[in-house]
Amino acid sequence: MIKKRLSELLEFAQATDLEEVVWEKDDSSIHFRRTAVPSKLTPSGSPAPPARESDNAEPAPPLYIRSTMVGTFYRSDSADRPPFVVEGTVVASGQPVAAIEAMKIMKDVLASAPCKIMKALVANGHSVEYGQPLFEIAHEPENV
Amino acid sequence: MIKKRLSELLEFAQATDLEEVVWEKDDSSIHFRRTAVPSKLTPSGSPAPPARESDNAEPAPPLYIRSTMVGTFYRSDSADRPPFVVEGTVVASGQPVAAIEAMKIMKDVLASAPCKIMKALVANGHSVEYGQPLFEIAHEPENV
Amino acid sequence: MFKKILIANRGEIAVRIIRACREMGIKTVAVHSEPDRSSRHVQLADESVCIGPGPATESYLNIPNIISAAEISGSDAIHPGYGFLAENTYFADVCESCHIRFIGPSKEAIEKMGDKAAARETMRKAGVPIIPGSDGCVSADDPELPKLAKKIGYPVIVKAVAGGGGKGMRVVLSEEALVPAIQMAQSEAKAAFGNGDVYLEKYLEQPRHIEFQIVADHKGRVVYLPERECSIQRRHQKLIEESPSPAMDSSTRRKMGKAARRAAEAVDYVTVGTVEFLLDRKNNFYFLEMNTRIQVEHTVTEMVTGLDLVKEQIRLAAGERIDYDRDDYPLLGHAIECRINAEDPEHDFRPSPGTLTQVILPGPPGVRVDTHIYPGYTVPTYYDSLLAKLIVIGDNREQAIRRMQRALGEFVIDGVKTTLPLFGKIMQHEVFRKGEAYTDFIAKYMSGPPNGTEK
Amino acid sequence: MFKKILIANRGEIAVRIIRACREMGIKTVAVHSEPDRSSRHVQLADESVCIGPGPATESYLNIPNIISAAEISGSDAIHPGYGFLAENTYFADVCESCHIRFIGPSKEAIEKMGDKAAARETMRKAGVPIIPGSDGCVSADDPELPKLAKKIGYPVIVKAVAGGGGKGMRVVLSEEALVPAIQMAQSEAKAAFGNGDVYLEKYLEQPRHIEFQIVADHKGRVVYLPERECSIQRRHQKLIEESPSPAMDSSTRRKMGKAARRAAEAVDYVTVGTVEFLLDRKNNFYFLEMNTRIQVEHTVTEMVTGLDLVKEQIRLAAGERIDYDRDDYPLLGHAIECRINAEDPEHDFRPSPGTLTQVILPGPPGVRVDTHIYPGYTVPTYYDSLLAKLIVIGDNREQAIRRMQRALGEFVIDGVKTTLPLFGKIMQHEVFRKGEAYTDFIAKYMSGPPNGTEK
Repeated sequence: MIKKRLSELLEFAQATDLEEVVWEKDDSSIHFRRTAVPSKLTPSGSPAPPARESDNAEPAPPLYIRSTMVGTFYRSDSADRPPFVVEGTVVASGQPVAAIEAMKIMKDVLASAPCKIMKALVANGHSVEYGQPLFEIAHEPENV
Repeated sequence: MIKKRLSELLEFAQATDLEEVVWEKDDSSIHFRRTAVPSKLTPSGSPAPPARESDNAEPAPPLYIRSTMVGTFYRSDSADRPPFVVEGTVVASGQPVAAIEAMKIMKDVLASAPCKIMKALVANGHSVEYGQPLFEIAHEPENV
Repeated sequence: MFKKILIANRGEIAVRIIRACREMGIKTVAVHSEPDRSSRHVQLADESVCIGPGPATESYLNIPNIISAAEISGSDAIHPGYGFLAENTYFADVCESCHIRFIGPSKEAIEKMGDKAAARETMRKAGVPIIPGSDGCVSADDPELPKLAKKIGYPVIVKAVAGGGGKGMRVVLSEEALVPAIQMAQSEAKAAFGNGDVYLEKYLEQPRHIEFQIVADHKGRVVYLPERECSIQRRHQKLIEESPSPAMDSSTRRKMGKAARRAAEAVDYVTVGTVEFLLDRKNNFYFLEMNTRIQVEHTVTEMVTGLDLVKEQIRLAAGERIDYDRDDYPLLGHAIECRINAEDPEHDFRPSPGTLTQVILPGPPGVRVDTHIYPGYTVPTYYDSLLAKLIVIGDNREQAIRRMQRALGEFVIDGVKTTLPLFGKIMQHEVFRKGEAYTDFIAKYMSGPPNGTEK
Repeated sequence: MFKKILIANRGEIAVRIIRACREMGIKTVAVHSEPDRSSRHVQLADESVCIGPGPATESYLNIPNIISAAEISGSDAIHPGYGFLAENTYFADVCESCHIRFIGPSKEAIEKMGDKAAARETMRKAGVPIIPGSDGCVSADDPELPKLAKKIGYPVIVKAVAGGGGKGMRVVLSEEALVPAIQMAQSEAKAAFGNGDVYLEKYLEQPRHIEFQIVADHKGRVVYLPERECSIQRRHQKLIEESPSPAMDSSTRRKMGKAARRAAEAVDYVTVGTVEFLLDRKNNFYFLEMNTRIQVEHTVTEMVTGLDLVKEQIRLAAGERIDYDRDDYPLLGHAIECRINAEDPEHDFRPSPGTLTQVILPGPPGVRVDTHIYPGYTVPTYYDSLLAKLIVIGDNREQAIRRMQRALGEFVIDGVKTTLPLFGKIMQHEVFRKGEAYTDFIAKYMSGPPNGTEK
């Protein structure tokens, strides 16, 4: 029961830039904190439906890491550093893949699940909106 | 060729109150005259599609004698006379089935094909519009 | 006042008339052809009567069925709108003999203004300036003809007495072309109108089309309203109308308005009507014709005066009097109208009938759309291609043009080709923006496809 | 003048602002939530930025994403519309610190008018009549309380300092109910606003809600426009607004207009705003609050004055000056607005979201529809239920009511329940037609379902 609640809350928080969530009901409570803004892992299309296993022969829709912010997109955290990821990079859950600057503040974009970067969709320094696909990715189920 | 033209012209004229039609082209001509305004014999629905033989199991749409005029509908040609037709009356092509008064002038409504009157749809003295079904009818193919 | 009015028309003007009636508490009867069964005017009227199949000759011009529809519905008046039977003296006469009020002027007034040569003579007697020309019709073999044409002064134009829409018209630049032009115009007029009579007139180059809305009651009171300019035409069909005219000064306005009033008085005109003039570059103006009906572009005058001309027309036809008292009605701003047609401007304006898959009208402020279309409506093939009149008002002409550009950009009509892109092009044309467009504007500047080489 | 404006809003007001910008030659940036992706304001703007998911707290109230959208789009100003962030001093402050012009008054003016007790004190000093009441907040255990209430005179009303929308309000008819009412209001206010402070005021029976639109420039010039009456409300939500008020005479109008001007001057108000009053049956009026933004019902004032208030607001925010010079703006007619909501009036006005299967707007003359809806549009569940503002103008109130009835009858919105039938019922109600409706009208006369037992 608590686990279900927790994952609900986490899912909600992951869609926002909340860094701390407290939930209280009757005598139970959940409290968690996150260190940076992770991105949602969703198939294409908007509003994003939940990712689903392909249960028939249809090709699975592509998976993306999407922006949860509005701002300027950077592949690395400063001009003289290499990009966080390139095509083919396999990343762990919570690993930074890019950064977005908004109101003079840089925030890392984190992978919300283990995955492989298939394609970068936004060029360095371009602006991005909420929900915009940043990277096309593939699941890395062996690491889940 | 001429027969096709003639039936085209006749069909056109039957949809109007034309009493005389002359058609000339090159060295041929068609000329015909009608004595009164016959009604169109059409299945229900608007605009009226041409009647078609039922070529499968679907029930045929009902057939109607429709008004080609706007005016006041009468079942007989004067108040002290019996109606032209009643349910079950079998009429020949060109036989009057009712009268419509418009601008103080009475015009007979004529059957445009042999048929049997199944049901009168408009009460005596009521007003009718163009295309309004006046009688539901059945084909009388043996007389065609 | 009338209890029930039958509207012998369709499309946007039928809708417009029904709205006026509803606000006046008058019941309405729509008549319609079979393909117009689900038209907006039928939906909005209190009652409706189907009067015939698609072709107008069998429905909207079918006088027996229309009169009979008025009789069975108990209508005490018929509003003819514009086009169809609006200027048909026979129809006005039948209405009268059936004791149904025809909402318009007397049949005598329609008649006098319907015959162009007679109208010209009436105007001459009333002191309304007319274009120099022949007194009555001319024949090609008259030996005095070249002298007459010389006296009028070339270029001259040959026009059909029974004409309209450009048929039976010929411009003649010099004497050697005169006789052939008359002969061609005569045979064209004969074919089009069954009447080959033609007359001669001075041909004005780059004239403006200026018209005055007049309002007249049964007591002989005639008021003129601010002018409309309708110089943007394509083959004598108006495309854009505006009020006031960018070329008008108040002294010319007063002179022309008074001439329009004299024109109306000369035929004992009652209800609303329009006196059309040509205005040359030296502010000379000449009577063109009088339209004895409500016009498509009455909306432009409504926007700048705040009057409701259709209600006025109904009130005056019912015998009420004009209760306001000024000519030179104050202007509330500058209004422009574009007639949006279902036509393909990239293919010589051929009609583009079909079903509208989406319609989103442009919105306020200062925007008015008179239309009968709605999403899902099917534009029939039988009638004129007018889909909507888009009218804007601004504090001045520049603001009105900007607003029109904004509104044109918002207007969504999917499913048929429309003239929307053409108007976008006109609105950004320097000549139009400067107010320097004459009746030759479309032919001169808009002959290419609207989304042609420039981009 | 601004080069590019970001509109931090949605729905009809976002569309309205984009139209004004387009006519002024200013580029526009729409922001939108995910479910609003195919909204009309997104379609009409030059650019758009998605700022978050459906819930307003994560999108239209998401200040970082909105400011960031302004930065990445290079917008030099933000128009907040009404609701959402329009009266949020923190947002106005962030805009300023990011060098983006907030189109509205200074954050100090918003602040002074946002705190009701402080606003009341400011008004008292400025000589604007205020409702007799406590100076500042009261507590239930103050021994002076009964004396104060007696001095004010029963009935009195307890109101929350931070309140709005009827929460934390209690009417008290006599002394014995006073203390419990204050305690209940305090706990309600605490729960709703996080601030339990309440104050006392004289309760007016059958007051009219009268408000004055004011327009003010940076040079301290303040103009008031003709009043609007907004007495037809349901649970403090306005349903119908009109201008002029049927109860107004020119001397009261001048007195109230001048008081409104003093109110604006007292907080150095700039751009457009509205001073709300209650007017009792003896023509006494009392300051209610000042709305420091463009209002839903600005349209009614636009209709009767011919002004474009959104353009004025933008011009004034850009530092331009008022270039017209009269108060007592001449009235072009009588205007009435109905707010058409996606609500089911037969089931206690519960929201009725869904997809619109057909939309046909009512048409001219004298009809204006401000809306963002179109056929196929889906009304989302996240936001307020306003579908369209239907505004009419007539020569007088009676004509305006008839026109509204005509327009309501034409308006087609299929797919959701709307409040259209309710307005039809109000328009034919004798009390409304006589201009005798007070703020209790809906509760008193429209409590049953609109198509209820009568019929």
